[in-house]
Amino acid sequence: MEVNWAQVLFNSAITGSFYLLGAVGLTLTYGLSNFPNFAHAELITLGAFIGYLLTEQLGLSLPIAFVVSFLCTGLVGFLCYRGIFQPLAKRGATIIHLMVTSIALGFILRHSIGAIWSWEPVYFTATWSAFDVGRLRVTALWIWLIVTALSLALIMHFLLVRTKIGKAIRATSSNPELALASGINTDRVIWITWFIGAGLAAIAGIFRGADTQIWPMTGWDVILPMFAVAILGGIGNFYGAIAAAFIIGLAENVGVVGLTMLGLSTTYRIGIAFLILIITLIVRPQGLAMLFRRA
Amino acid sequence: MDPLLYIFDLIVYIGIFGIVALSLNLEFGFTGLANFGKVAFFLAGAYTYALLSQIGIPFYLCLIAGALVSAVFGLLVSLPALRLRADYLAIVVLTFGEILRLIVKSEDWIAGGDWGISVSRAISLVGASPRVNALVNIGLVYLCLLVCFLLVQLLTNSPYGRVIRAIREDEIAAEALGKNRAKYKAQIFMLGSAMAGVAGGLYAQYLQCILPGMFMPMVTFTVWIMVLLGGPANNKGVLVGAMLIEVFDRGANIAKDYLILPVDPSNLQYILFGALIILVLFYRPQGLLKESSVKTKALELARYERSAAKSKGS
Amino acid sequence: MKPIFSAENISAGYGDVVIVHDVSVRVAEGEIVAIVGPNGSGKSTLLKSLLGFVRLFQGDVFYQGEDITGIAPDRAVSSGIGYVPQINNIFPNLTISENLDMGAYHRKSKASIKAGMTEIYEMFPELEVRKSALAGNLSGGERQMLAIGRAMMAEPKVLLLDEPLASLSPKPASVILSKLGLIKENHVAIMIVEQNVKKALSVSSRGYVLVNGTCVMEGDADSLFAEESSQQRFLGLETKSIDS
Amino acid sequence: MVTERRGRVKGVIASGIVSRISLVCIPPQTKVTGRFIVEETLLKIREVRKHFGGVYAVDGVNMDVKEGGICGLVGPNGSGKTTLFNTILGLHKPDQGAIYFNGNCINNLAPHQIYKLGLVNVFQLPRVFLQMGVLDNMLVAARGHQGDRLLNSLFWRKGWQEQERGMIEEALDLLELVELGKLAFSPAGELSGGQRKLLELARGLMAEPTLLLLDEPAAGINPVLGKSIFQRLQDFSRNGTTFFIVEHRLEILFEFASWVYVMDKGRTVTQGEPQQVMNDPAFYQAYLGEG
Repeated sequence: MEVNWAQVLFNSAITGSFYLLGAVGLTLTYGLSNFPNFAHAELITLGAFIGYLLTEQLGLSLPIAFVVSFLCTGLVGFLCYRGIFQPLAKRGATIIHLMVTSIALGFILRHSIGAIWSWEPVYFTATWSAFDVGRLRVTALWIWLIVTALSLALIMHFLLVRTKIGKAIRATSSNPELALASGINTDRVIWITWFIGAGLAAIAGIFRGADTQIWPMTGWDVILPMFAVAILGGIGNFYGAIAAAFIIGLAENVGVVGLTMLGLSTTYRIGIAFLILIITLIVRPQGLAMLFRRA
Repeated sequence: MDPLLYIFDLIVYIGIFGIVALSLNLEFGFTGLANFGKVAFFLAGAYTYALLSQIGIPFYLCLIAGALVSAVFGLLVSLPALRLRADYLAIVVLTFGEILRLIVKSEDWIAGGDWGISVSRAISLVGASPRVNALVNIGLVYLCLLVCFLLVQLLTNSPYGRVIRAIREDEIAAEALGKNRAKYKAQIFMLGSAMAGVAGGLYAQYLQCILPGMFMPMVTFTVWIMVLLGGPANNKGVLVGAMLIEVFDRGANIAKDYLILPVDPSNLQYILFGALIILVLFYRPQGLLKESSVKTKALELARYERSAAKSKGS
Repeated sequence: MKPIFSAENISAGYGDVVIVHDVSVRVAEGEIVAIVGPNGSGKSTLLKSLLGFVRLFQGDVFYQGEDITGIAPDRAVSSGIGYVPQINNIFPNLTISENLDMGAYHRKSKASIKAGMTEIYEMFPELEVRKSALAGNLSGGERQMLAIGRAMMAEPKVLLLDEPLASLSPKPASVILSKLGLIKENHVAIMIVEQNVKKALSVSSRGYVLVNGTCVMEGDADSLFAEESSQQRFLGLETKSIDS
Repeated sequence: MVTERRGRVKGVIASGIVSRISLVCIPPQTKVTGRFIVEETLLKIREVRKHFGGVYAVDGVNMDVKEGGICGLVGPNGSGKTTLFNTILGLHKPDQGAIYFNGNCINNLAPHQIYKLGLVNVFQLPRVFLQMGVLDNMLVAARGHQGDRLLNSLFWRKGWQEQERGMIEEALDLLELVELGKLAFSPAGELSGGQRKLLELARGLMAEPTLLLLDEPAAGINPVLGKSIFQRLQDFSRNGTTFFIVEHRLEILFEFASWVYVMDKGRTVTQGEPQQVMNDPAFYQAYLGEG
């Protein structure tokens, strides 16, 4: 069997970009609030469906859908934290309770989405014609996905390094008590992080929807690799997450080639992320954090 | 449908999920292990039962084999995972469940993939009515439930139960008091998985057909609701929790046919489940029944002597 | 001298354990005051309780004549009370200049932040050399300088320092002390909690001695040491009735 | 066995002095035959170093804790005392050096293995099992409880129930000793901070240690009770238990300790009997700093 390695690399970039968009919020909120938000999956789904509502049902253009979905989903993310997780944590809930709560919240969101839009998969009607660049088969959507992910990574980088709020996010994540003692309103910093993280999840969701199809389980279908990204990158570590997203993207696509060669089902590609997750946790639970200490 | 049969069905479900809830209670309620992949062990038990019963092995051996296979899976997962923090353990076990479901789903040769596999009845009486069959099932399930309940009651009301609670409270302190926490956690994980395996076997034989779609993470979550609602570290409490949740589940299904709601009841049901759990964690994190303390004969005797001495003195 | 910052009859502790019993401390503008005593005496707890990091059971905190008891830490900082914790007093993942920037979080004008940073670099030239280095890579003395510099960025009128000399070798310790002298010149009131009694009192004008959560001595820095067997009293080894 | 355990505690309570040298606590590994066990070095610490992020918290420490009596360890904050204790306990692995307990090198042992040798710890901030009863807290610590094993707990209930009766009596006596007797059947979560410290101490004694490490036993409890605790510890020490204590209430520690180590910046700066240490300038230098 001949393998088109250029295509494999390109596909890895697509997968990695998608994981990056989805996992940034997961890892940042995990690092700041000290629990994994399983409902992040539903934020991805929600973003996709809001995008669907705007483009397909209301007939607006895709760029507007991105912006509005970013804001709406961001608001939902913020409200989840402000309304549920923060008061629970203040009441002394354990990390297990917070995890269960996030799953419960995920159920509420998922089935609300199911109630509003039905459980039948829906499609974005805009089609993206494929064209060949040398041996590569590409679509404009994939190019847009990669460009968006990379530019958002760049914007996030500038946000984290240059702006006051970005530095405050890093400061709070690195030493919350000192952040408070420096006059930083750490609550507000955490709220903003939840907002941005959820907003980015929405963008990932719309890309997913435009590329394939969406249903209420869309987010859940991709959340586990995103956990692998967050853990491999080091929890709360933005730069680690960039590296991890593309590493896992590459591993999955190379893995799929391997699976095909072995005659196994390609549905096992999710198992590759699982393998990386397990190995990371056993060998190096802090992930790649030491390589990217500036996060 | 025969209403009596419907109630029998409900009773069987309460029994089966009662066993799973007891096993999660052992892991989470008493030992503090966040097993977010309970369904994986339920699945392992169900598929083991199904595959073995197909080649004509008697049902009790199938049940035991299901428990053993689940226990082995539990051990395999626990070896790397138990050293981890609660959140990592949760993610790992949850993922493990998804992978296991993926395997039975995509490997048709194991158990029919998405089409599932049919399972023969454990005890088939010739010419018996559905009601009688349901009663037989109730007998079988509640026998298993009774054994499991007695097992966890004995275990948790013993010095062993004291040690696992100590590990839940502060594992460093327990370790410094000579308790090998890795060993205890692995034992509990195996035992809990074995119980979930038994429940899985019962489930398979009761439904007479199993599909990968029956083992979604939703199952795990339902069991978590039962435990958190009923009262972690209280064996009777989680059985109450299992009963309430199953009744609620049926109630919602019946209501679907009689009520006209703006929201599809099957969605509404899960929305309510989610809201319920959040409310419980907000307003009654200890559950309906609060944790039962360790009761050993020696302890009761000492307590009795103490109160006797007090009443004498006063 | 009228105190700019004072705490009256403070009792504080963790949970239901009272660690500090009825202690009063005051500091005036341009003055360094030392709170000394053996470990476990409640010095750090006292300091933390003034900023709201530790539960305050009883007592009042006054700043510039106003009662600020129970103020949130971030508000206390923006109103002019700088605080340098003993441990974890820098952001290890941020560069030196970013650390300083965070210290000036409530300052809006970019120009004034820049000016403030120049001032800090003038005071601690060691920091300017490495301003883009990650704070986590600094040596003990440099860390302490950065921690003080970060607190100074908020333009505090009162600076509370928790054991700035702990785990420093003699040379960086004396550097830090001389810098505190410079800060005092700029009309900042400094309250310093320290175990290294001799060093702390050498730069202070007054001192309080805490033993087992109560103030056993207070007075001029020079007179505290003058008394017979004062060394043993500092450690609580000799318990005489408290002079008032 | 049961009566012997009971006698140990009762003796302390009644007279304060128990003349018999108890062999109960000597772990099986130790050869007792033909060896006089008084004044042996119980804990040997040799050139131990432990660093965190480039800073040596413990920097080449040597100590010998002799059997019997109370050995004190003092020093200013951050001098490495708690790190040293945690290293002894197996919560940290030393970077260098060796720790011997009763002649066994315990560097690479897990905390639960170290407990089995007879070395037990009382934590500085009490790590009481809050959701459990006070008496249950004590019974977790009981040495050699048969019911701690999975199969025994299910199928040999009669055996350990009997064993437990003896343990409960001892636990109640110990609780009486720290003035918690009345609260034996209360949940530990209802105890105040000071009472939790006392429970932690009683739990340490319940483990029948050969050597008990105590990290600030008198902090956070009133001075009178603090002193009476040390009095009790001294009584226990006459009975074969050795104590190694970090304490900031120097006036209490110096009254009862037979030997004191002073640590500063990760090293031992001086050692000796309390009177010697009190006259040593190095001791004051550690605390008050060089001029």
